Amino acid sequence: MSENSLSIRKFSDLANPTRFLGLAGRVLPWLVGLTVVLFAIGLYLSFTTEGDYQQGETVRIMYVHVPAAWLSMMCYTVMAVSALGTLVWRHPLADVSARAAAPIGASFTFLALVTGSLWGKPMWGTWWVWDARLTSVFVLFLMYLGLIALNRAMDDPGKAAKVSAILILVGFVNIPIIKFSVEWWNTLHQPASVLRLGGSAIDPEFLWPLLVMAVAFTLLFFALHIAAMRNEIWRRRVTSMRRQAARAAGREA
Amino acid sequence: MPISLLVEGLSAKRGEDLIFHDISFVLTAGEALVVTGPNGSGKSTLLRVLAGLLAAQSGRVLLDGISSEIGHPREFCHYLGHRNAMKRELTVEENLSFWKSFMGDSPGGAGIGIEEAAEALGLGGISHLPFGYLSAGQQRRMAMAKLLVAYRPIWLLDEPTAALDASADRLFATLVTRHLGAGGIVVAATHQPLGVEARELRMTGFAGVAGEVGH
Amino acid sequence: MMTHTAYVAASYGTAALTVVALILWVWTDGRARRRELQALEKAGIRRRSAQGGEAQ
Amino acid sequence: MTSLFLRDLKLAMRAGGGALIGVLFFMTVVAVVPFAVGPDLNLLSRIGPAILWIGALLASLLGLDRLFQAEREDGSLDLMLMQETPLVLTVLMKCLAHWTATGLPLVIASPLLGLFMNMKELAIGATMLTLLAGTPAITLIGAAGAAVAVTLPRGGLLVSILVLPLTVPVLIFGVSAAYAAVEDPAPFLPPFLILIAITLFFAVIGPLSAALALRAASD
Repeated sequence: MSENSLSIRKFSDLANPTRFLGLAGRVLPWLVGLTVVLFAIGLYLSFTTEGDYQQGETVRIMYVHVPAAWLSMMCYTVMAVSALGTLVWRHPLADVSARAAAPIGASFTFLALVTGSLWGKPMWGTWWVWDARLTSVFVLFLMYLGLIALNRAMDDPGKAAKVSAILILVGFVNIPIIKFSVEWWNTLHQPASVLRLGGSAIDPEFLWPLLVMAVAFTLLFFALHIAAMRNEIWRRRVTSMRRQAARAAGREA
Repeated sequence: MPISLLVEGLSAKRGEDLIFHDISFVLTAGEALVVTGPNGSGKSTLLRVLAGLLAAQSGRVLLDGISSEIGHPREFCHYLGHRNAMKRELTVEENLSFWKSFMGDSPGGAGIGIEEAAEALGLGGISHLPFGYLSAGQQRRMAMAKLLVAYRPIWLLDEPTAALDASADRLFATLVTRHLGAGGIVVAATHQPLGVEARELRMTGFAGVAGEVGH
Repeated sequence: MMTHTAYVAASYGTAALTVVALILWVWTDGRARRRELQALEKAGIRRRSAQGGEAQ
Repeated sequence: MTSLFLRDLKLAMRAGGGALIGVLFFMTVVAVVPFAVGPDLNLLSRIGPAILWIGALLASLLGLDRLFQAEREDGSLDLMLMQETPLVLTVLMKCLAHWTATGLPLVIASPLLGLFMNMKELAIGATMLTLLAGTPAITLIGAAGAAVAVTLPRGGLLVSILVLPLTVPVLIFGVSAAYAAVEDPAPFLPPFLILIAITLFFAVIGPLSAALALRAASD
C-alpha cells in the first residue's frame, strides 16, 4: 500500500515538465555515453565474428536489421502506453511522449525495411516479397507516417493529443488483426515462405553481437526519445510564451 | 504632376440586380471620399468595382496624372477588404515581406520597412509571431501594415476600422491623414466616422438611384 | 561473395545515415527551440508558471 | 515572383500543409494494390508501372482544390488579381510551388514503391522519368479545374471529377513510355517526347485558362 503510493508519487513527480527537464538533463549524458560504448562493442563484435557458412557475409546485416525491427515494435508499444496515459490518467507528459516517439519509430521502421530488403536481395534474389511479416512491418510504417501527418495537421497540441491517442490505440488493437489477416492472405496464394531465417537455432557466435547491438539500439532509442520529449516541451513553452507576447502587446497599445 | 481618380457614370450589377447606377466623382490628390449608407446599399460593390475585381455594368474608372503607361487603374490601388489576406501559419514578418516583394511599389513612392510599418500601427516587436496567434484587432492592424510596406497612391478601404478599439482607430486616422498629406487618395466605405476630413458619398441602397455627393 | 559485402556495407551505411539524420534532427531541433526560448526571455517575456515557481 | 514560390513552399511545409499527405496517400494506394490482386510477384511487376502512375495521378489531384480556394478564403486572391504582374505568371508560379511540394516527393518516392512492386531496375528508372516529366502536366491542367471550382464550397471532389478526364492523355503516354522502356519492340522515345510536349502544352493552356476562370469567378 505505502509502496504503491510512493510509486504513484514518483510517477506524478515526473508529470511536472520542469522536473522532467531537470531529470532529462542529468540522465541524457550518461545515456548517450553508455550508448556510444555499447555501439563500439557491438560494432566490433559484429565485424569480428565469423560469417555464417550458408549466408556468408550477409549475416552481419542481421545485427542492424533485427534490432531495428524490434525497436519499430517497441516504439509503437511505448506510444500505445503513452496514449493510454493520455486518455486514462491524463498524464501531461504522455502526450509529449507519444508525439516525440512517432518520428523515431518511423525512422527505425524505415531502417528495418531497408536493411531487410538489402538482406533479401542476395538471399532471396528479390528486394521485396509480400510475405506476411514484411507486409505487416510496412503497414506499421504507414501507420507511423499517418500519425506524424495527423500531429502535423493540428496546431493545437491539446486537441491533437486526444485524437492521436485514440488513433494509436485503434492501431494497437488492429495490429494483431492485420498480422493475422495478412498471414492468412498470403498463405492463401503462395506456399508458406521458406525465406525465414529462424530455420536453425541461433548460434551463440551470432547471439552475442546481436544482443549487444539490440541493447545499444534500445538505449539509443531512449536517448533520442528523451531528447525529443525535451524538445517538444520546449516547443510548447515557446508557443505559450508567444501567445502571451501577443496578448501583452495588445495591452500596451 | 498630382494624380486624380475619375469615375464617370459607374453602375454595377450583382446577378440581375442593379446595385447602383450612374455614380460619378473626381478625387484629386490629397482628397478622401467616405462612402456611407445602410447595409446592402452597395458600398462594398462600389469598392470592388473600383479595385477592378468586379466588372462595371457601364461607366469607367480613370486615372489622371500618371506619367507611365498602365494597364488598369487597379494596379495603383491598395484594396483592404473584409478579409485580411494574411496566412495564419506564417509569421507576421513573412506575410508582410511576401506582400512587399510581390506587390512592389507604384512609381512615385516607396514602401517602408516591415518593422517600421508594424511600429506605425503600434505593434512593434511582435512581427516574429505567427499571424494566427494575434487577436482579431491585432490581425486587422497588421493587415493595415500592408498599406505601408508597398506604396500605392490610392487606398480602397472596406470597413477598415470594424474590429479596432478607439486608440487604434485614432492611430489609423493619423496614417490616413499622412497618406493624404503626401498626395494620396483614399476611398473608404464605413459606418463609423473615419476621423479624417473627407467628402461623403451617401449610397441610398435604392437600386437604380444615384448617390449624391455632399460635403 | 564480393557483392555480399556490398550489401552489408549498404545496409550498415543506411543504418548509419538514418541514425545520424535522426540524431542531427533531434539535436538541431533542440538547439533551435532553446534559442527561441532565449530570444523570448531576452524580450522580457516570462512564463506565468515560472514566475509563480520563483515566488514560492 | 520567387517570393510567391517560397511562400507557397513554406505554407506547404508548415503545420497543416499538404506536402506530406500526398506522398503518404501515394504509398498507401500503391501498397493496397497487392492485397487486392494477390502477392504474385510476376503479375505485380507486370502491372507495376501502371499502378505507380495511377497512384501518382490520384495523389497529385489531392489538395489541388486548395490551390486557389485557400487564397480566396483569406482575401489574398483579390490582391493577386489586382497586381501588375500578369495573373498567368502568378498562377504558373503557384503551380510550380504546388508541384515542388507535392509532385516532386511522389517522383522521389516512386523507386521505393517500384521495388515493392517487384519491378526491374530499368522499369523503375523509366517510370520515375515519366513521372518526372508527366506529373507537372497534372498539376498544370488541374490548376484550371481548381480555378473553375474556386467559388464552390465543396469543390474538392468536383475538381477531381473535372480534372481526371483531362489527364487521360498524360496517363496514356506516361504509362506507354514506361512500358516501352521494358518491352523491347516498342521504342521509348516517341511516347516520352509526346509526354513532354503535353506537359509543355498544358503549361500554357493550364495557367491561361485558370487565370481567365479566376477573373470570371471574382465577385
